[in-house]
Amino acid sequence: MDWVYLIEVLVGGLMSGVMYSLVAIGFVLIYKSSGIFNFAQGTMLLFASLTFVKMTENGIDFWTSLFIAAGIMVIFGIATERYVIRPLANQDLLALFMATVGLATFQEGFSQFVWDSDVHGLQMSKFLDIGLLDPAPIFMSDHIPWLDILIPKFDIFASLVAGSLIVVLAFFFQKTKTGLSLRAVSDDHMAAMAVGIPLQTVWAVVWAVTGVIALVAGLLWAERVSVSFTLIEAVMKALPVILIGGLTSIPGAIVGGLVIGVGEKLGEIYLADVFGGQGIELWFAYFMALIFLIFRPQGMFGEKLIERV
Amino acid sequence: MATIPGLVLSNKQKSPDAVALRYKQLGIWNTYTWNDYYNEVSVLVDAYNKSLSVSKGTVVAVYGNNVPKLIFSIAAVQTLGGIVALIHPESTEGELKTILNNSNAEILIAEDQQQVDTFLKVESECNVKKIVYLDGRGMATYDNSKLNSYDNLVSEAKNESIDSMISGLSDNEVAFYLFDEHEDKIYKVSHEAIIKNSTKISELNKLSQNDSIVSYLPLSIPTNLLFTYITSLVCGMSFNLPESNQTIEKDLQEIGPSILYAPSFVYKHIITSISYRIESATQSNYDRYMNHYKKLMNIYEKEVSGNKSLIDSIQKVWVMLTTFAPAKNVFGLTNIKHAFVSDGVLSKVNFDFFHAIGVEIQHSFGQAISCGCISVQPDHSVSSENVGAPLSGTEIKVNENSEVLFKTDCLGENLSGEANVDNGWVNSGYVGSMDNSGNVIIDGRTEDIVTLKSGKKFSPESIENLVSCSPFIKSTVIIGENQDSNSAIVIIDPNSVNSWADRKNIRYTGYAELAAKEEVRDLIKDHIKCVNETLDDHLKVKRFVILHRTLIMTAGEVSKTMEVMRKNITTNLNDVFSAFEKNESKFTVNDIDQLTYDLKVNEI
Amino acid sequence: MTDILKVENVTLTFGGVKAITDISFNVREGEICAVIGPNGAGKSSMLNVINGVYLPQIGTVTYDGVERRTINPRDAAIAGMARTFQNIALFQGMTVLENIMTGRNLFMKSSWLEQGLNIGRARKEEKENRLAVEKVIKFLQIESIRKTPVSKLPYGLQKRVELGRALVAEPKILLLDEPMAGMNLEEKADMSCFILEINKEQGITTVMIEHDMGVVMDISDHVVVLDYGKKIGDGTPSEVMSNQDVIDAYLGVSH
Amino acid sequence: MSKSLLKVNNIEVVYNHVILALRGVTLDVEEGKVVSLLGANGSGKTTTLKACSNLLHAERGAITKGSIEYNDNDISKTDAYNLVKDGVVQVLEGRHCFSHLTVEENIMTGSFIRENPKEAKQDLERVYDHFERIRIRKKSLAGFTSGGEQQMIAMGRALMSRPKLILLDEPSMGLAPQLVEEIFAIVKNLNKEGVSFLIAEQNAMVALKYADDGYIIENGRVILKGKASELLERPDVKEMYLGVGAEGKTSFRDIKYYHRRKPSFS
Amino acid sequence: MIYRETGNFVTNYFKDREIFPLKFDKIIVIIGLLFLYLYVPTTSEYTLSAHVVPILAVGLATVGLNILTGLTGQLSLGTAGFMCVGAFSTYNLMLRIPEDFMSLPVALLFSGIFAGLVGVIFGLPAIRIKGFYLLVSTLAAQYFVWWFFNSYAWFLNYETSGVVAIPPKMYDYWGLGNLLGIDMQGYPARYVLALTVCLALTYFAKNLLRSNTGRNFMSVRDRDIAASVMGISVPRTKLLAFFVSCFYCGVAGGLYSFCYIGNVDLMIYEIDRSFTILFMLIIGGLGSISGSWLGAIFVYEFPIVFTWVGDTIFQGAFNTAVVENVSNMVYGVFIIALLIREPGGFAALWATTKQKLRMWPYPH
Repeated sequence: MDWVYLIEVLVGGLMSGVMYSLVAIGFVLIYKSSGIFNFAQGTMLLFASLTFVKMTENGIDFWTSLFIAAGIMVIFGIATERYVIRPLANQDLLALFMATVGLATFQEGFSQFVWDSDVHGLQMSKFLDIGLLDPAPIFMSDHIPWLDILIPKFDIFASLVAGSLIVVLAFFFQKTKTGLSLRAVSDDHMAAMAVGIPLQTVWAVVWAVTGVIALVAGLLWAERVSVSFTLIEAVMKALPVILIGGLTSIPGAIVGGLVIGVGEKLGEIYLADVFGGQGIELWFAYFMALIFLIFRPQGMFGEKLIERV
Repeated sequence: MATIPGLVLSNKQKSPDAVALRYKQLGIWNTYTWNDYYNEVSVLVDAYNKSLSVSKGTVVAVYGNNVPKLIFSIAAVQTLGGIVALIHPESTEGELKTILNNSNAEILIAEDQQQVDTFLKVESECNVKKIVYLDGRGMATYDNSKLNSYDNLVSEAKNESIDSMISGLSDNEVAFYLFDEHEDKIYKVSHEAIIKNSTKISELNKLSQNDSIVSYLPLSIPTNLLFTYITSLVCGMSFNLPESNQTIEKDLQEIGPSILYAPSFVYKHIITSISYRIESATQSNYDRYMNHYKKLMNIYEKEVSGNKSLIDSIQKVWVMLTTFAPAKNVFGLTNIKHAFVSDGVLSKVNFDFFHAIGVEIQHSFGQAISCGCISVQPDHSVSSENVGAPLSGTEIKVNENSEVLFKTDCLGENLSGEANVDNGWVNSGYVGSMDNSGNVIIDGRTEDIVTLKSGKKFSPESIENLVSCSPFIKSTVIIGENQDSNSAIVIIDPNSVNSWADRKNIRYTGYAELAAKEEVRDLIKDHIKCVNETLDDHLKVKRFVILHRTLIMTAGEVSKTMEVMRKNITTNLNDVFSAFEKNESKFTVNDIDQLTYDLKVNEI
Repeated sequence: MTDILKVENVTLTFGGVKAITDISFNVREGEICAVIGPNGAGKSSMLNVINGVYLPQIGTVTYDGVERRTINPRDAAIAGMARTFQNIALFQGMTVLENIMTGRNLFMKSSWLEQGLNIGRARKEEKENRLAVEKVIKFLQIESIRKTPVSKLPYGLQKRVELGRALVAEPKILLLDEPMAGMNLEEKADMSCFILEINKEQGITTVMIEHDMGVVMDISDHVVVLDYGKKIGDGTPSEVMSNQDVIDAYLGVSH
Repeated sequence: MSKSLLKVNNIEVVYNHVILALRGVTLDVEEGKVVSLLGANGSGKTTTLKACSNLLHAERGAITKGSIEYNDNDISKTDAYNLVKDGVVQVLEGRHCFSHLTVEENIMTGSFIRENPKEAKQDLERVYDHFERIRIRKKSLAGFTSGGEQQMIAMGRALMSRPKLILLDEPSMGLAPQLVEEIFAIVKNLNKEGVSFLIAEQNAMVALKYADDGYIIENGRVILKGKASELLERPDVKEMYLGVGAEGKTSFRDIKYYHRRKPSFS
Repeated sequence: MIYRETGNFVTNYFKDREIFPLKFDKIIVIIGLLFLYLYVPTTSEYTLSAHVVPILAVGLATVGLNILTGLTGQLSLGTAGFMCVGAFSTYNLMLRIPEDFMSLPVALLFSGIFAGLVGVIFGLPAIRIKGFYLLVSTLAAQYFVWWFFNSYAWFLNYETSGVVAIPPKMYDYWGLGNLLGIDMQGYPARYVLALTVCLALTYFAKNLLRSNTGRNFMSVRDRDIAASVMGISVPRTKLLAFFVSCFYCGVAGGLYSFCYIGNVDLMIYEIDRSFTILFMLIIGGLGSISGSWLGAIFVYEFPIVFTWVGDTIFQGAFNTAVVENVSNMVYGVFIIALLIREPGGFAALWATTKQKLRMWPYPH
């Protein structure tokens, strides 16, 4: 067995897992704070990256575009809270889920209506020439000499972004007053309101933050699979990730992403022949999640539900 | 063969498969054909004969709501020659004792535990030998040798032909003992009398087998007995019994009867309910309703005066379709052909309203002694004042004291034998007059006549009736005896006044506070002012007080048919009366609930 | 009288926290047994152990002569246990009639195919079971709300419907979890009357959790007192009322 | 007569645009008073309280008629956050503690509206002084505390915003009789410090014992109001809410199934 | 103001369970049936092929999804996958079994059963997994099925393009066409087949809904613990719901391929279709059979009407992309607005309107 190859596959899997995690974090953030299973996470990615791409295509420079796109996502997040979530407060979870399905549909139509339905390439390398990274095509593969394993620099960059996001979020949750109120809100909406925590402001913050996370994730994803409708489908993979991770846990989102990323790569290499067909990655992640959930229905870090009757 | 069992038999022979009785139970309308009816009765005859030894002349008290078992029992007892004494299911112990003892009842047929319990409290003071209960719920542990379960009696009985027994009955035998709540007297009524009376009504109104009637009041109310039970037997029409007290509205709607009989309070209730509903509707719907209401009444006036135009007719169809047909549908009035009112008259506003929406109200008048009816308005009558012309075979006249006297071939007899019959003329106990076309106008009870200080006399009931016509007023008591002018105790209707107050955004807590509100006072004041305009000077209501509570049936303040019982009110609310006498503007009432309330007298 | 239900040394923990510690008690056939104690005393958990919603870590439940470590709720239902819940667990999307009809599901033997085609047995069953349901509706005097969605009913009536749903299953033993919580006096009177009738006239053994001491003292034959997962009293109402442990832990100043 | 702190004027509340929960509720809380609102479940107590603290919309409820005044300002449109700032705070029925937060964190959430963290620390001590029982458990997760402790946490949490008026919903629910007395004793203490209370309760006996004024609500309507001491003496209240009839207490064993049937159309 | 309940009473429990208790309704239903069977087939080929038949197919799938999601509360995103199973089984049954034994209606029945069995397999996890976690299972079904039929060319009779046209002889079930002299491949005949299947299955669903099975479904949806305490087997009920639901989807897939487009095409059973059907369900109203049909009509017809408006009023200003995007936006807005105002969807709107009309102008 080719160990180097295996490690390479594993590392590759881990890296693509990071990509899943990036999407999953947004999911978890919203679910944790409001119990909403946000199906629109994928379209948020599409909308964010499409907005960004269209601006750069029209000659606006990278940082300005990034800034404006982030602003638009914040506004979008706040608007979503105001016009979709707030009127639906305290509906049952299925209704809220369906509302996000509606939101996703709307966003899908809206982003392609405002911009267009074409496929756009995104080459961040064109824009990013910060000294930290090599000026040359930075997101291309390279050798790390001491192990002779091929790791795309892009993936390292993505992992760094994901890592710093998590550190920031963790600090935010545990150490700030808003963080405490957020935890309170996720525990019990009604009680949070009763003690004077402005629920709607908290939610608006969460949706805005999620919007920005979606932009970051969207750009990184777009670099890999281009900006188009397919982005939404690619992001569907984040579903098994969060479900394995357990819906309410940010570490869960990370670990889930890595598990799926690695598992998928391994599956493709070792199981594709068994099934006598190519492209099992289409469904393999779902099956992994399914088998995992059968043994642990609440996911890896999910809270075990004791049903009080 | 005109006896009650005889009618069952003849209906069975004529149309055995026609529907005789429907009873909503367990969610569906259980149907009995005349054939079933007959069979049930014949089994019961055997059971009552064997186990209770009911025989000719045995007095059987029937105490309960209308359920089939009770209905069958009536015919069965009478087949055996027994006499049925009807008792209201909500009768108190005292009332029950009086009726049982005065009628010398030997057997009691009680509906369920409630009736049995009431009886057991007075058991030792009565001569009742056996009790049959129709529903054994809650009584498994009762240990009383007098108690018999209906179901047990029936299971041991045989179904044998009772044709010969029925044909052996004589129609001038006593069929019922009827209790008159107002007079506190019992009257005996023969088969012949009550059936003849009913035949008159059904012939006058052309009632037939295809009609249907819902009976939701106990048969112990004499007029109800006549109009629903006897008439359904006479015509062979279906007699429908609702499921429970809470479901009457729905049940009435489901059956959609063609004949409605009710005391006036039920009609008032319908008016109030409509008003209550519309008061809580949106403003635009409310305005439109009011608008349509005016239009409808306008058209009706034209209709009465005979100059309705085509446009009016079209408009009426529109108004009915959009506004009033739904109300008729909700209350199950859509199919009504005849709506009989007993005990007094509806006020003109309400009378006209019902006629305008196509519910033909027909006033009637009668008491236990006259088998429930001596006069009834014909179809399409337009006058709300009279109670119709005398039935055939009946004569009515008014004597010099305005007392209404009548002569009828369907007369009951006072059980205690006191004669209030003079030369064939019976004093009805009411005062009134006759109009030009020979219709009777009833003003009120003779005993209630009020004499003002000025010496003028009048009957308070007619004024009470006028004042109460507002949907906001549940009932009124007029006081005037020995005073300069009339005063009124007004009891507001909680439902409609609540929704009215909510519409007006009035702050209040509870009935007592609502009744004391200035806005409510003004509302009532305005209404009384309007009423006063139609009254002669000496009859005008000059002062009124809004009572802090509704009248209580168990305290005897209203009768079983929601009529004001003046005597008991006078004792219970003595403080109000004396306040009027002493001309106080503010006073305190020591009420029967041992609490005190401050009330205000309002001048008009 | 024989013991229809024996709870022996039951211990139940949730994630390391003990909800019930070593509790034993017996319920005799035909009695009304009340379980009282403060919130969190483990009363509801006890009921959940009895009918198999929770599995105890230690201990057994003997019901109807059969000793069981574990039982699942469905088997408990088949064995003749029916129950109501503390926080009404009616099927909110259904009408009163439909809710009570679900209580008859064990009596429905026709297959879903027959039901879908609405033929033969399915039709007949629907009719027969409807009759049983209607009798319960009449018993509980809820005729007028038969076709109302339960979500539109006031609390007191919902409680009554839930009792109906349990009763219609023709159980041998009825487990009632706070049947009178949140009711006014009149509603409590209704409910106690129904419970007594069910117990005395239909002979159904009743285990009831209740807070209202007045009701418990009046209608129960046997009282078990729990406090923080432990049993501190067991006996007739008057015995329990005079038990010093019970007064100290639960009642406070004696009433 | 002291100043009226909270005035509820004839409010009507509708849930989900259709279900009428309150139809004309009117009540007053005077400054420095304890007011009890009595009624069965579903009669509208909780809805009234939530209307006052503006938590209704979270359950798809809305005030469709009437107004609520606090310190003479209409607050029916003020959101819960600003109400807490103004000094109106609600303690929810069933406590609603944040079960994944520690006891102390729970209490600290109540200081969200407070600007000065130092003051909040002092207030925390004050809360522990009132509720000695929870001081010793401050590090444990609120989810693992008992019903009585949770009630105290919820009340302590509310105190952190230095309220003038506390809306207390069903404090006695599910508590042992002796704990109920303890909770109400604390209410009385707080009241002495100047906090007014509007308490929704089913347990009429306790609620009236500790209150100044009482309101009785049935089917979404206030049907009776009065001084608590007077209400306690009223025969109808005694019979309907305290279970003491004219002939003394009637046993539940003697009640007949037909006692509630009423004649039609009356 | 239209409905009149007065005089409408039931004398036995059968009558109380009737789907259309009011006489007025019964008359409307009879008129509706006559219209559907006698008038609609005579309309143009275009009307049938572009509007009516496809609505019947997707509407049936919506009813299927409704049984699973609306009635039993199990969220599914695999509808198109189950339709795909139905379409491919129908084709293969017709292709591989001698025509003496097989004809389209029978093939539809069996492919429904196949789809149902596939549904049960993917429903098995529902025994342990609840709520959103179950999405994984139905998504797995969707992607796996699609991949499966894509990977094994045998199912498409080795047609490499991924699309296979349906040979005309497959429509001639039992030689019925020759017998009656009707072109069985023509849209009128296809329509009548689809209509009959849909009506029969709608009736079946309605019966289930008002029987013990339906109540079991709903009890599992509303409160599964209470259901199990009542003695309802929750796993069995969930699996049955999966079977019945997927049966409907399978038959709908067969109808879609055979009666509507006339070929078996893998591309039309992608996940988008699952979503479209979910939209139909949400907009129509969860838990209501008639709502499913309303939702299907709305979602299917909207782009067509929108295009028509564009063509006639704006001279064809809207290209396909615009129509698609605008449709998506409209669906989104409708879903959100309905959830906010009337979570029961069109069905509930219809019910409240009916109720209001009945009582109007009285509020209650």
